[in-house]
Amino acid sequence: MPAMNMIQALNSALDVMMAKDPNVLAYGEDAGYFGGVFRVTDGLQKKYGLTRAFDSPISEGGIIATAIGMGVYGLRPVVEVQFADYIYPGYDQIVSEASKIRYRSAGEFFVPITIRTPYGGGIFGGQTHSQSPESLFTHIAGIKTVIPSNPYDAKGLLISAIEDDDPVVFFEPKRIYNGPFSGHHDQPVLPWAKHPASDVPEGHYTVPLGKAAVVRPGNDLTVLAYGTMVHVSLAAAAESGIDAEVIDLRTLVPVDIDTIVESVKKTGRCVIVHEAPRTSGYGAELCALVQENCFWHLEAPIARVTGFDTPYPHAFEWHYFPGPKRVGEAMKRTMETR
Amino acid sequence: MPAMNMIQALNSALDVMMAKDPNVLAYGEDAGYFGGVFRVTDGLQKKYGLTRAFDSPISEGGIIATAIGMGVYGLRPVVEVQFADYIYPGYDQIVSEASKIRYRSAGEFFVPITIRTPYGGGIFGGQTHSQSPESLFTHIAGIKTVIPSNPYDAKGLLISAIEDDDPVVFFEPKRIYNGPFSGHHDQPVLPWAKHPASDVPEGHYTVPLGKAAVVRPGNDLTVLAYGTMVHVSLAAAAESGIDAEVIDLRTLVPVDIDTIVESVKKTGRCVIVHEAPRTSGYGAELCALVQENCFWHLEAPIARVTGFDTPYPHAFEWHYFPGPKRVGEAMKRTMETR
Amino acid sequence: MKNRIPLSLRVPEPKCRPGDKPDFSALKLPEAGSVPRPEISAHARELLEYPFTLIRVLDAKGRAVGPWNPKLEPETLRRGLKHMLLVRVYDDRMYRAQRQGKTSFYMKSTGEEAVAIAAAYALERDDMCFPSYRQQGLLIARGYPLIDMMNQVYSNVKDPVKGRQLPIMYSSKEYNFFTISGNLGTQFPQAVGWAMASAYKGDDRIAASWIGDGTTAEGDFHYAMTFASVYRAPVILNVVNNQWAISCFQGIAGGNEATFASKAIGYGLPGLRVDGNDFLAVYAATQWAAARARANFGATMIELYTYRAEAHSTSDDPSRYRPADEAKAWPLGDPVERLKQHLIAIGEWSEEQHQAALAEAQEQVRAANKEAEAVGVLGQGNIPSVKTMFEDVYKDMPWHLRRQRQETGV
Amino acid sequence: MKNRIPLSLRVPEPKCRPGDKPDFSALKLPEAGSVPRPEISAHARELLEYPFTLIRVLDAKGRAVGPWNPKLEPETLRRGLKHMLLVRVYDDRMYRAQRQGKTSFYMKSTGEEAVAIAAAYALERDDMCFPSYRQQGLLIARGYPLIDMMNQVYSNVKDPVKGRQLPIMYSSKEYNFFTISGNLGTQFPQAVGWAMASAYKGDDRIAASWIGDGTTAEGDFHYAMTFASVYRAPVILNVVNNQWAISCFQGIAGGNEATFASKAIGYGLPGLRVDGNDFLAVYAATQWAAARARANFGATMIELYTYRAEAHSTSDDPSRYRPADEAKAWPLGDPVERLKQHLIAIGEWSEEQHQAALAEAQEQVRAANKEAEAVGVLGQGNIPSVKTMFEDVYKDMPWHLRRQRQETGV
Ligand SMILES: Cc1ncc(C[n+]2csc(CCOP(=O)(O)OP(=O)(O)O)c2C)c(N)n1
Ligand SMILES: Cc1ncc(C[n+]2csc(CCOP(=O)(O)OP(=O)(O)O)c2C)c(N)n1
Ligand SMILES: [Mg+2]
Ligand SMILES: [Mg+2]
Repeated sequence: MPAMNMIQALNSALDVMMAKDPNVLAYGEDAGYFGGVFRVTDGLQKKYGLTRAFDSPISEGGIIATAIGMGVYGLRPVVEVQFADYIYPGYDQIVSEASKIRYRSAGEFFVPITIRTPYGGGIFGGQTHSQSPESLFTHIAGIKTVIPSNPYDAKGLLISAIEDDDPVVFFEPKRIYNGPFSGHHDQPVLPWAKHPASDVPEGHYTVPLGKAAVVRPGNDLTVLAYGTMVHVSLAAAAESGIDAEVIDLRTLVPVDIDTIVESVKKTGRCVIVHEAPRTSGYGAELCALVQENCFWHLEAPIARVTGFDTPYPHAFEWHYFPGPKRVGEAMKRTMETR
Repeated sequence: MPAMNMIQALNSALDVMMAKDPNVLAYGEDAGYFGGVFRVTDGLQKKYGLTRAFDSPISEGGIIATAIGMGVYGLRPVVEVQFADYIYPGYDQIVSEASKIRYRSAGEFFVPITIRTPYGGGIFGGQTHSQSPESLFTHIAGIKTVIPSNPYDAKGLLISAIEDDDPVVFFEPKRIYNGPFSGHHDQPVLPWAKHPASDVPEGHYTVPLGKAAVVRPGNDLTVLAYGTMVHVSLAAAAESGIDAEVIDLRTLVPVDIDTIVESVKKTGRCVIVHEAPRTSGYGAELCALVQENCFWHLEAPIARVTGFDTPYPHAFEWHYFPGPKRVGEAMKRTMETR
Repeated sequence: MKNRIPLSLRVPEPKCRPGDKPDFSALKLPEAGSVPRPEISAHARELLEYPFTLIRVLDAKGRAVGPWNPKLEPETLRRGLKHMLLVRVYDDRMYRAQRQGKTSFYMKSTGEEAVAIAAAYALERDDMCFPSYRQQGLLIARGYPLIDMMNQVYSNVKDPVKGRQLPIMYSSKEYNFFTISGNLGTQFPQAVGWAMASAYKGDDRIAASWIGDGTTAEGDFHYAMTFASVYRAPVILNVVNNQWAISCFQGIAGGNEATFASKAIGYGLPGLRVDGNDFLAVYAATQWAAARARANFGATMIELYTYRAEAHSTSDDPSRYRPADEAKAWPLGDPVERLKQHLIAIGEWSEEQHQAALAEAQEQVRAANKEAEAVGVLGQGNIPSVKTMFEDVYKDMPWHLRRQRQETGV
Repeated sequence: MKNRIPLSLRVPEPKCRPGDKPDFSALKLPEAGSVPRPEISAHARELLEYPFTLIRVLDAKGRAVGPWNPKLEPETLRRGLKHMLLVRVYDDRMYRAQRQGKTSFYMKSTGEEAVAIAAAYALERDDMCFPSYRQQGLLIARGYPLIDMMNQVYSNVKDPVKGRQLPIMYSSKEYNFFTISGNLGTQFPQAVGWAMASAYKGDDRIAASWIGDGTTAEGDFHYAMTFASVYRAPVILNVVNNQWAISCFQGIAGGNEATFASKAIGYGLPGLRVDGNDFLAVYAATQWAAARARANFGATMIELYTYRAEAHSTSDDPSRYRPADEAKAWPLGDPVERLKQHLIAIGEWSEEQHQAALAEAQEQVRAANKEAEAVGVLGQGNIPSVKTMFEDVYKDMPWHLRRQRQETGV
């Protein structure tokens, strides 16, 4: 099996699906000839032709709206929003349309589309290339929200998303496109090739939506994370010496409640980590779910380690980014309580 | 003092502010000559002239964008989005612009605008006239989110919002425009005139942003609610016989954490009520805040009574709407625990 | 340098308000039959005049004249007239049902029946329609059962959309009628996407969509036009200019500054401006645009110039913002009357036949309504099972919805 | 009825790709001086031809010809040329700084200097600019200190926006330069709102905004045009058509189907199409639009036809998607060279003066950069105090931000 980084794995998912299903096509700003500013659609136009992987006008609303129309027709478009920070002009079409069409037509029409978009910080992208808007989608009934944390999952989840008959917003943690990032910005980042999850089969396989992965089993404390924060949490666990169980959620909606509850019932403690601002971030929902389902097992308050409630500030990249230090401290505090 | 319903109180707030400050103007779809589909801007064009209260194109994005430009100039526009369900085409301008302009310009430019919009269910409005999208705004740093529950507060909060130098999204619970609604749809609704909060001074006064109101003191359990749900919660408290302390949040961001914490520390139990779908609703944030701040005082899991994670379905109005029965049951369950 | 005149803000106003005498004197109408009919292959740049004129076929005497005359069979015209009558009678009945408290809401298309019926006639049955809430005529012309429409309006147990949508938000895959959205304009670029998909697949079906004059101000209008132009999508983009958007006259959407059809120019699309109350003109323009799309020449925008003869919806009271008798003064008249006059003029119809057709439509509506009311009207509780409320959010119900359903005890 | 040709999807492609010989042979350029100059009071309907031609003043020999010649003083022209040179030198230096790892990002405006500098000259100093990220020339023309621009680019402790924005996202209230947004297009309708406010107050300041060709596809473009038209806002809406949007040629935004300027027609606004590499033409068109706006005749849209001579940004590599030498083949040349040629042609400039001016610009940039680097470059840690990260989210810091600041220990 070839070692793939996340970009290659995502590209491979698209390649596999376009080869398999003529109804799959891909488009977005710079996604055609050029292959996307992060090169995820690289080579697809050349291989599948101009009408199967193409450039689109700079119009996130138009991109998503036309994808909905194509989905209703029976295609499975995979569209790219260049940065998650630019998804808002298309928000209405997602919230008012994609999410509601199956319901309001009593199942007659549905929208099997995938909206891919790079998200998250750690790249000195400033406030408009660093955002993590996932909770704005988890609130919307009818949408599935998926975030992979490594090449193997990225490919398997993207294939699942494309094959899924519901609209999926697929967030790609751009900080770890090229290598897992522990959050230690002063240390070299290993390429994916050195990580077991870069063993990516060339052909078709799926990682199911709605299933989390326990990426580090442990007994003392549960960490709930996704995307880049999975790697930060693993680093924090290793460095703190706490026997943390780190769960990579992979799908935020529908979330894998069983895996979460089982773990927190075992550990009695929970730390939630995400890059998005704290207030009404997805961590709030996780916190609510954990306390609703595990109240009598909790031995300490659930902690949230998150981005701050400010725009993402360019010069303060490493102050804003929830790195292993902040995660580790929260883990320690949570362990020390009582 | 005249008895005012909520529409009259909101209209009076606009009237007072337009009389006081020539920089205040109002516009929106049907908001000029006609005075708004809910008549909140009624009479303002006649009184203040064509350029101070006017109709706008059907373009929520354009309405909000131009308001931002006016705010930057130095005006204090108050714009109406006809239904909160239609705010999404303007979402980008709120999220990417209004919320970030002060920050990104280091305070040089700011956006003292108010976006008024009727929200919530209980009116057989179906999925596009019933939504409660407040949590999509509470997640956005730089925006204040305000929701009144009665005429007195509505006027005082709207004046505060207009005078505030930050962008405010002001949600108006349309179900209670004309009278407080307990959620008993089979019972007649009293007009506001019979409610003490309809005593609304004609002139200028404010209700401060960021301060909740304890609308029913109690010792057994804390209910956190806003908008129409305040009245539903009061009915549920009265009917259940539980000595609930009902808190009307009034401002969701910045929320009045002190009042919440003080109450929950006293009661040890908490029920959160909102109309919006549960997942990633504002109740999730409240739940997270309560357990972070009151963990050791909690005697039962925090309960959420909310809309379901579906679009708002027309024929199922009273199944979807979180009425006093559902709220009362949650209160009882929360009391019974242990 | 600076011109020291103080600037001033201009807010457009309609000519007439309640109490004023309706005044359409400024309206310049080209003669029926005076506009040439270009080749369907014409380049948009050759069609720059079309957005500024008005394609009309029926003249003041009810004669069909000029190159746009589609020369339909009398039988087709009679069917069209009957369908328009049926829409009108249906609208009246459902409006009354709302007033009687049998449902929460209704919207009529009175005065605009030709827009939907003639278009439906000019399209193929398997062309896909993305309508707004005022093209119920499309369903009726395609023979969708009235009873199903009524069940939808009453949100009863037989409502095809299971009580989930506001009245009039019909949906029918079988009839190629896309689920109507309460959000204005969103269907316009979706139709373009559908048309792109049809082209992508080498299919031969085209798409058509309708929005109102007011809705052109939404971003979705711009997205639709842009994508239709760039990808040469086989789609007809109709703007129904009924001159009002609830209480706002068309000037608030920019209609005083340029015609809506002229917006097509900036996208390199043909913009046809058509008398929307002229069944034959609507048919002919739609037919032209459909043929153009089918021949891979791409999209056409059509402005259908008409007048919203009644209230916006049951929640509206137009006497508060426009002269009560403006509809009667509208120079392009009423589509039903005009087609009737034409059929009589060509000796294919009579006042008696018309009365009989009207009575038949009324009977059809009465019978269907009786049946629908027997199934149930809103508020009576004869709605689909509550557990269906949790279905179709996703293809498969996820755990959290299952749990919410269980909490509800259903 | 149905035409049984299978439909097919069309995806536009640029004429040339890497390896091809640049080919602008299809470009039809009207002669310099050939386009008439209408009255500023002309109705948009009288100006329907303007979007399809090209306003040019400088001819191939560097002479200023025709009715659009603004007849500027030689001294003004020399200043304009020096400002363009300064922008170019500044861009080069900052680009290099990014390559040297001193900051994260940079965007040049090479080849488009006239667009910003000439506009700044034609506007008043207190007119409000809502630029995109490629009009750094506006700040430079208005005399904003280079060192402040550099401090912004380096996100250092003296960055006027306190390290909060990506490099080049300048902001200056004092210089009437609105805080640049990373989100394309949002400033366009904001500028209209600002202009509406100015008109509302009876002020005499107008607004101007700039977006790129690619950005016209966003809804914000449509909002801006609609509101500007309806409320007759005193605003100049500039579309800088540099023919590329990162890797997408202008056809992906619809530029092959109609000119960008022609989009003005559908809103009833004048749409001027201007040689964007011709300092005098840009000046003249801006001056016309400004005078029109100040006289309460409302908004103008201007398409500035130019060519993005270098990469989109430091993150881009144009050799992957277009011929490397396309900029050189661009028939409208380089704005600096053309103004230089004109000044020499009229005997007001020489090669020596030019070299001296260039050296002076280089020295100015070198000196400022030395100072800025001494303050700090990105990554060195010489950034504003971390506690400022929590400020200016709101006017007053709410409890939750105070608490987050405390958690951070600052
Ligand atoms: C996005 C959105 N904004 C506002 C509304 C509220 N609304 C419903 S109908 C309407 C007027 C539409 O006018 P027009 O487009 O002219 O269509 P018509 O009703 O005349 O057929 C408005 C403002 C809505 N449904 N959706
Ligand atoms: C809303 C939004 N979508 C996408 C982007 C990413 N993006 C940045 S610049 C650019 C191309 C813009 O092209 P154009 O408008 O022609 O301006 P130019 O760069 O040529 O000056 C894109 C797609 C963005 N910044 N904002
Ligand atoms: Mg209308
Ligand atoms: Mg460009």
